[in-house]
Amino acid sequence: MLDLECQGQTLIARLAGELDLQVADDLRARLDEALDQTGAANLVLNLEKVSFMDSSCLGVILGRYKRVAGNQGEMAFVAAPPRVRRVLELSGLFRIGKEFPNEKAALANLGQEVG
Amino acid sequence: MLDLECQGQTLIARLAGELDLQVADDLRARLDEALDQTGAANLVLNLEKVSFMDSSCLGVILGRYKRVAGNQGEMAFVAAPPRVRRVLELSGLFRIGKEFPNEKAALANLGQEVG
Amino acid sequence: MDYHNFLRLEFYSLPVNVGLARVAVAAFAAQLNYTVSELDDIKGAVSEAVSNAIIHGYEGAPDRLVKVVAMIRVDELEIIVEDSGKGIQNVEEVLQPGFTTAGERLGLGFSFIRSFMDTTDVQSAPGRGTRVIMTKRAGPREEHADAN
Amino acid sequence: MDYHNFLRLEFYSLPVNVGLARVAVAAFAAQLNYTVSELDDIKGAVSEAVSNAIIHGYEGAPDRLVKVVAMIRVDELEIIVEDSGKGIQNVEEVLQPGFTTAGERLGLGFSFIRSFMDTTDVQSAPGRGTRVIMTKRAGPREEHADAN
Ligand SMILES: Nc1ncnc2c1ncn2[C@@H]1O[C@H](COP(=O)(O)OP(=O)(O)O)[C@@H](O)[C@H]1O
Ligand SMILES: Nc1ncnc2c1ncn2[C@@H]1O[C@H](COP(=O)(O)OP(=O)(O)O)[C@@H](O)[C@H]1O
Repeated sequence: MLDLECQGQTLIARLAGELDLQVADDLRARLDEALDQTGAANLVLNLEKVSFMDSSCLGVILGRYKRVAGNQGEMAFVAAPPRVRRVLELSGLFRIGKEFPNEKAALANLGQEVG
Repeated sequence: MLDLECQGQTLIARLAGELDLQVADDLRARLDEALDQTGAANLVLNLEKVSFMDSSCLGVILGRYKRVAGNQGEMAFVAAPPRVRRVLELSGLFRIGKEFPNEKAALANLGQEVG
Repeated sequence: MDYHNFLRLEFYSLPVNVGLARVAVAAFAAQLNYTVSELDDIKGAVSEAVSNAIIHGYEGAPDRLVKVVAMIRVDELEIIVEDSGKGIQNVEEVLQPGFTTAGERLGLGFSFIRSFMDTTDVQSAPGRGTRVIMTKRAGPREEHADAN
Repeated sequence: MDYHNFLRLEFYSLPVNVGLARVAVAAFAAQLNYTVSELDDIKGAVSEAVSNAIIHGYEGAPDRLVKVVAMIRVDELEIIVEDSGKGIQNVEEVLQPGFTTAGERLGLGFSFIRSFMDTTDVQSAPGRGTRVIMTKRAGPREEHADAN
């Protein structure tokens, strides 16, 4: 469901599978733990492998955005499949982060060197 | 669910998908129609693309065997996936036809030239 | 000949069953002539309504029953998601986008359902439970739909 | 903490619903620690029992209700498939491999179910219906089974 990597000031979270109520609490806890441990300012969400997402996990994403933004960090979305784009658009969440085709572009834009 | 090809005296039936009660009547009708129209003596069942098979369709296979055998023809199984092998074994249906890794080997054994 | 089909599901109010309800209703709906994107909409609507029953209706209690009925009438699917949980005081209010009573939720579940489905009706009685009734029409059946 | 879950399905006695029952019960069973091959066994058992309810119990009538219950108790799955159709006169007799009352069937449905599941029990009353109760134990739950 979640693979994490930190590059400089940015935490890259690669999400996968069906993101619904069943995984929401775990997703929240693991993202918060990674943000705590790495002290990363920015959060890149790679959504390429996400097959389903509903409002329970969109809520988790908005919650992490608030945390990152409160710390003067930025959030970015990478490679959202059509279905996931649809719910990001419907929810207005695309407004809270820029969208990039791949992680490299997202990291470059967030002022990071690719490690 | 079914792709049919006739080579000389042999009808090749390439089965696909979930073979259960829902498709049993249709499978029976289409195999009988093809045997009628081609006058083929032998029947090769290519099972490579079958993802599920239960006793409803095994019954259809046994029925077609009786028809072919009553006409001095032979039946052969090709490329059965492990799950399908399991039910063919459990049902004893492997005894009514030889098994081959591919259509070419089956056709050669049934005395056919590969077209 | 008009095609009718009926499916009822009942399951414990566990988060793991949200995915189960999605899969079962989508497999049922696939009998109609929906596009992949329409089937995704149906999964999305089921997911929102069943999640609401678990989180809001039963407030996380794991062993209450969520009921889902799916009916096909010719080319229309009706889905009913029902709980006998705490119910809703003011249905008009909770239907507003952004209204939520639970932490870190978006208040968009009902908005999603309304986008995904053709019609949505929410019936609720405080202390008695909530029923969400949704319909979605499919394209006309293809000639060979039953032939496999 | 002992894990329990419960699923009830009810659907019309249509052949198209055999696959639906397989998919739903397999998705439910996947919560336990079964191998892929064990999940295939469970699909096979559900397919045989539901097909029997439709063909033999209801003799092909399309609008009768087939009921399936699946229960998880810790690491064991119990599945009950039930119809209120014509019932079985002599259960001992129909359990014999090769016994069938319908044309071009193998009479092996119950034999398959017995191979696929750990225990099988068939209860029937002529004119009242038939209930097939099956259980299958799964491997011990993994530590992280709930963490994803
Ligand atoms: N089944 C239900 N039982 C009780 N209250 C509900 C139910 N479904 C929704 N609600 C109420 O409606 C509100 C809005 O629901 P919704 O639009 O799905 O957003 P969210 O789930 O994000 O809060 C919920 O916060 C809750 O107060
Ligand atoms: N649900 C049922 N209702 C009535 N009779 C049944 C039912 N299930 C099985 N039977 C009887 O038991 C026989 C054997 O069943 P089974 O072993 O599944 O083989 P088959 O379905 O190939 O006949 C059937 O032919 C039928 O007479």
